[in-house]
Amino acid sequence: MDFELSADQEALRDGIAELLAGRFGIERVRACENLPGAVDRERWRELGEAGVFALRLPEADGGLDLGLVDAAVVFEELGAALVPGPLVWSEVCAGVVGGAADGSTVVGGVSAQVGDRVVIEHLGGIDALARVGSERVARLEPGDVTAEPLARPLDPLTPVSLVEALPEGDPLALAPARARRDGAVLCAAYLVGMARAMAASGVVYALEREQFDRPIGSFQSIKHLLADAAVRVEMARASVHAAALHVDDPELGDVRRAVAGSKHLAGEAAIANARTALQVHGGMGFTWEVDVHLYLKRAWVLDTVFGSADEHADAVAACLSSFPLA
Amino acid sequence: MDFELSADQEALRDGIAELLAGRFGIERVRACENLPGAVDRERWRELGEAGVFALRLPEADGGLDLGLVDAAVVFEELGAALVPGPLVWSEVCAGVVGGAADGSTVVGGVSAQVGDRVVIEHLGGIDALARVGSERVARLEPGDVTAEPLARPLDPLTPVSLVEALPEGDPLALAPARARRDGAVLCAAYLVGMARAMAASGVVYALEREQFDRPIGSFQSIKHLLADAAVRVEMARASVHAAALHVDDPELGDVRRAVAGSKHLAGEAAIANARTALQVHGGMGFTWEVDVHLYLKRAWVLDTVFGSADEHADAVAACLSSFPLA
Amino acid sequence: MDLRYTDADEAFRAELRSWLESTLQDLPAPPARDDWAERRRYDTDWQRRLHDAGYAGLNWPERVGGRAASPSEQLIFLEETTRARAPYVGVNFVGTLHAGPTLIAEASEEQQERYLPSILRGDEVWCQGFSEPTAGSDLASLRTKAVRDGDEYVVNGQKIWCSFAQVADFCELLVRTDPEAKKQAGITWLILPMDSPGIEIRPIDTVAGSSEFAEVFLGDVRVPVANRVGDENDGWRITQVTFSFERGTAFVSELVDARRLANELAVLARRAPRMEGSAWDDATVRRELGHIVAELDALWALTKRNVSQAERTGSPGPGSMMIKLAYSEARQRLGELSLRVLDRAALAFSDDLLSGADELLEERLRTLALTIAAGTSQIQRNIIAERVLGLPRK
Amino acid sequence: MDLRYTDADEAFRAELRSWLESTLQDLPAPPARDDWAERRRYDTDWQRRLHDAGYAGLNWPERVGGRAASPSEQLIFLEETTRARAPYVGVNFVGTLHAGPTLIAEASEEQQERYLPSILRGDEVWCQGFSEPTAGSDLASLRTKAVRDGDEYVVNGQKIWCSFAQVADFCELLVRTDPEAKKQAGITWLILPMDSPGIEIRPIDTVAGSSEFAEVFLGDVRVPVANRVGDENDGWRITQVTFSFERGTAFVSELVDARRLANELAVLARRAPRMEGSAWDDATVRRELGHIVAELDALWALTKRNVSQAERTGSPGPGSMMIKLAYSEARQRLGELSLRVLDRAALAFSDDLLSGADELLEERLRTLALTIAAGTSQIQRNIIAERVLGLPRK
Repeated sequence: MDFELSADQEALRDGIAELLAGRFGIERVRACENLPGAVDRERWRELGEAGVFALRLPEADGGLDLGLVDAAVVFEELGAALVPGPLVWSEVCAGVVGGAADGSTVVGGVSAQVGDRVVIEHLGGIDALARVGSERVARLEPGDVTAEPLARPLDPLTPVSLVEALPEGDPLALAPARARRDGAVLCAAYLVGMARAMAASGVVYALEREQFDRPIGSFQSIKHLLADAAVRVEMARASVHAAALHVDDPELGDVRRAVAGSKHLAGEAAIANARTALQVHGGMGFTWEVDVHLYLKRAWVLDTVFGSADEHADAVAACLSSFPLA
Repeated sequence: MDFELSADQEALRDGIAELLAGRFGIERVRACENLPGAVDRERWRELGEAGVFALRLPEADGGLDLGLVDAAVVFEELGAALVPGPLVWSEVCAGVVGGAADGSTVVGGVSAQVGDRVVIEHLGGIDALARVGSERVARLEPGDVTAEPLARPLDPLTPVSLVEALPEGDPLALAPARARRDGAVLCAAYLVGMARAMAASGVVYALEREQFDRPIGSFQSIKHLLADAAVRVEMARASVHAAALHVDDPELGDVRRAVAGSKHLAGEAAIANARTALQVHGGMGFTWEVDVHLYLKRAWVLDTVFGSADEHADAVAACLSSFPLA
Repeated sequence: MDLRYTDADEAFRAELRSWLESTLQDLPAPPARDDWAERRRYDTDWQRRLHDAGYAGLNWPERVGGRAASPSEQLIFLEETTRARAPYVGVNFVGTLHAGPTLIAEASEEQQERYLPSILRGDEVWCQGFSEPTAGSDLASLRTKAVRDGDEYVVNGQKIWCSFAQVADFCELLVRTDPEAKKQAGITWLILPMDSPGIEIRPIDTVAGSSEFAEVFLGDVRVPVANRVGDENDGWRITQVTFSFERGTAFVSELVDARRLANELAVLARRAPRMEGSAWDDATVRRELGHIVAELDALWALTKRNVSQAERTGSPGPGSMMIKLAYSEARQRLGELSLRVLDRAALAFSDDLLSGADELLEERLRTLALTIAAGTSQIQRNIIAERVLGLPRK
Repeated sequence: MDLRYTDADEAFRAELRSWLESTLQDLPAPPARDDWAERRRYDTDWQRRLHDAGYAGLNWPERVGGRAASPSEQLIFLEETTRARAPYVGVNFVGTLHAGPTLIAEASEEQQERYLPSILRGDEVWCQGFSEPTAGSDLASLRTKAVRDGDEYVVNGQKIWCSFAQVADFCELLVRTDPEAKKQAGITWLILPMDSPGIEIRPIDTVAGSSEFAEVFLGDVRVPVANRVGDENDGWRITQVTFSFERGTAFVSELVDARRLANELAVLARRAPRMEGSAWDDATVRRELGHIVAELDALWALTKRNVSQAERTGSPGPGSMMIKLAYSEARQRLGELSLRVLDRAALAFSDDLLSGADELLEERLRTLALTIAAGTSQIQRNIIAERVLGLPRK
């Protein structure tokens, strides 16, 4: 048992963090608002070349044969940097959609339809759309989808379109349950990165902002907000890593419970930490100029995919035994 | 519109507070643990003589012809002093059970039965038992109830018995809905008094207890706990007074919503403020010697009668219109 | 204790209702969010209508053109106008609710005559120049400097969160006139004409997009000494007297509106689809909404208590501070619940996804400011603990 | 990263499980709650069994009779004994987990030889004399005074929250030896024999009734200087070294237990009657329990992370502080949820009302101490903010 990152995993983390610092600084991320589907296709390919989508593929397919936990390490960094686009869908489909692995094909996705209005993210920036149904995952061509872009998306970096009708598409060699499960864990990892970035941003501001002749971080109420934020990050990260290991090795325990718990906690952590950062930033947190709102809005968006925090809490409860434990 | 206490109401409040300070100091309250049913029958009669149970009766019946809000003012004081016994049941039944009004008859009660085990409070100290069914309220004689006292009640001042079988009893001239509604408001008023006492107790201790060379009440985290406690008291009290006025004058608005909201908020306030007082008292709050635990346990007990905080929140939601408001 | 209004109050309400009914149907459609010139025109037109009907300056003394209404009439006015969805006070906010009351309490007779009537008539618009980038919660640490030069002050500095600065005629401006004094003791209250040379206005975009807020940069702006309200260096005291005009009614519109929105959420939840049934079938949604509504109802009752106290004593007591704190949190919880109910219908500001969704979403973003603006919830708790409960500052 | 245990770890676990299985069935029934003599006998008997089987002092060095087990073996030991519902460490708590480790780190060779073996064998029982009525969160302000008189210290003062003082042979005692020095600098660590003249013990009743806690009054108690651990006035530093022995495992038993209880609550909720159906039909109960379980699972994972870090570096890092804070709150939420589920079955400590209810109720009361004892949650947050996040003290 060694639940710390291995040296390889630390190198992976540091490598992707370095790449993102150079290529996806927050100014560049913000600039994606003006790209079709908010996808920076050039840098998407760079992510692909760096292996972001191919970590879990067999070496024969150009992958690194790594596990879901390694992918989670990478996705935490992507979330901390707030890289826009359907990253999770592209990773999950990397083995079954040609070009997804190296980033030359951008794959978006849509989950089970609720109600009669379907909303799809990033439609203008993708080459393929994975549709996860109850029986199968199908590949749709974005050009075949009749959709109307909506003028003011909640998250400026997650453009959305309202779909009139979805064609059937062609089946992919990917089980729906697997897409949902891996998607939930990777999305949770991304949310952990966001929660971490927000906790850190709150600390930085609390150290530099002075009121009443002292840094606001010296006030207990601010300290306590930030201490709770830090705890949420550590708990959510441990939960995500455990879930990823459970997926790759189901003998460790109840995979459903581990996965549901991780998305639940990561979603709550990202939202709560963005709220904390906003409160700590005071009036500045309420401005468009400060990045906090971008994280808050993204956290809200990501709570609507791969199962909400509410749904996953229910799923955890459903995993509890109806008999006393031995 | 004048939502402040009238001069008469202030006098009523001060009078009962003075009576309670003299006759139901916390030492005397604690001593009730050793009386049958934890009812101090002698002082119960004094409460009766002071009009605690008869406020709302017509003058012809020896009452003062006052409203439910006046009774709520009195019950807040009873709650602040933590006077034990079936006070609410006795007030609600004062018009229909002989001797209840002047305190010579102590009336207990039991609400709709859930499951096959019925628990009754204060059975050893009462002369009559009101049973609220779906169709009617019946009067039972405690001697006819086969019950087994339980050795360790949660609240030492609320002894409970497990009932084997409940006889039918004789119908009382009291509608079940009225008993539940007035009982909820009076119980809520009592809970407001408890919440107020706990908020005050936290403030007193925070001023006197020093750590790190200053009163702990000078630390922001303690201040904020106590500020929230104070807000809960004001909100719950306003809610209870509004509910009482709605009961007496249904034209004011939705009585069910007002009543449900008051019991919900008062119950939550009493529990939360006792928790706050316990936390502020630190280790001392965890001792039997300090009174805080008596309030906490009573608040838990009172959340199980006349509808729980949960049930009343559901009831408030059920009152919301299913159409947009005009 | 009585929640029934007097016959006189009910007559006031009836008259107001009937006026609102006839007036609102004639009103033009409200202008676009970002069209500031139109918004000024629309809001001041509404103020003029109020004025002509005798509803402007409801709580102002008769000697300055007000109606000297009672606190309960003030409550009724706010309740009825909000219920009827009459135009919001808008660009007249600072003039009618903040600068005006301050002038009434502290300005000279000449100043009152010059400025108050045109506020009431909607002829002139005011903005507020209090906060600075480095003076937020700690407002008294403000640095914008005014140096006396003959009959003028020369002002240099920067203000932030000035609502409607882009359309204002005047600004109630706090400046530092004595840099040596203890921070509260060196502040002066000035009337700044917004057409003075040296003023630069930069709009602030908020989380909700473009907004009524602006930064105001002041470079060698000359303000006549005659525009000073009260004594030099007495400005801090002057800022503290303003709020007594609220007389417990500060959150009436907000509470009327929040209770309406809570009901709309209950309506909308029944239309928000889930895998099975609707969001209203989720018991956790109903219970949370029940809790929030119970709180909003209690705050509504507490408002009536404060108004009653103001009616009796002239001051609403500490309840107002508590309402600010508790309302902010209840409203934000309502916003969070809205997002849970909307689910993917919250992904865009669009009525096409679920009708009514866009209003809830806009609300959600705007109400993020509630626990920050006009005193963060942290500061509010400090104040309640210190001023109401008597806990020591240090 | 790997959650699988090594073959050696699994062998350790298998051996332990089989020992537990055979040993636990022979164990007598646990004594009554208030029978202290019997409780001492029962707990020390269990300690002796652990000792004889080679499981005592699992994490102690071999030179003092320990097993020098790895952090992960320590984790497995705590996990398996708690799962098997083996006796709790009980009266051996202070000796094995606090005083013993302190002696190992700081005591002289003679002291170690005198005291450590009898702790491991369950021959001698220790209690803790740290807190005082006026020194809780601010422990360093303690006032119990020790004045040197030849080869002895003369001790006067009062201690509180001394667990198992009524059955202890020794007390790890913090005293003030230099009243002039800065408060942390004047403290000394003494071994106090509990049969010394001048000691009065007064049991403390808690919210849960009679308890293992006591107040200890010290009147002219003479303690040999030879019983001092470390240097005079170096006691504060000594209290800070103790916790390194936990190596990330501090809350293993608690978490194993809390996860079991959460499951039992799910079982019990299906039997808790409601007007219609059971408490388990209430979606708000299920969702809240799901949330709590997700947190407990995360804390279990975080525990493994801390243990791994301790395995690598010898220190569990800041995760331990976070676990204390988050566990306390999750456990209290579980307790609150239990009461909601029990409803009127919570009105007495009785299994007759709903089977399993009494354990949950006892738990609810005992866990009220979690956010207070060993550092209030307020203090924990300060520490995390200052030591982990680097926020300024003032």
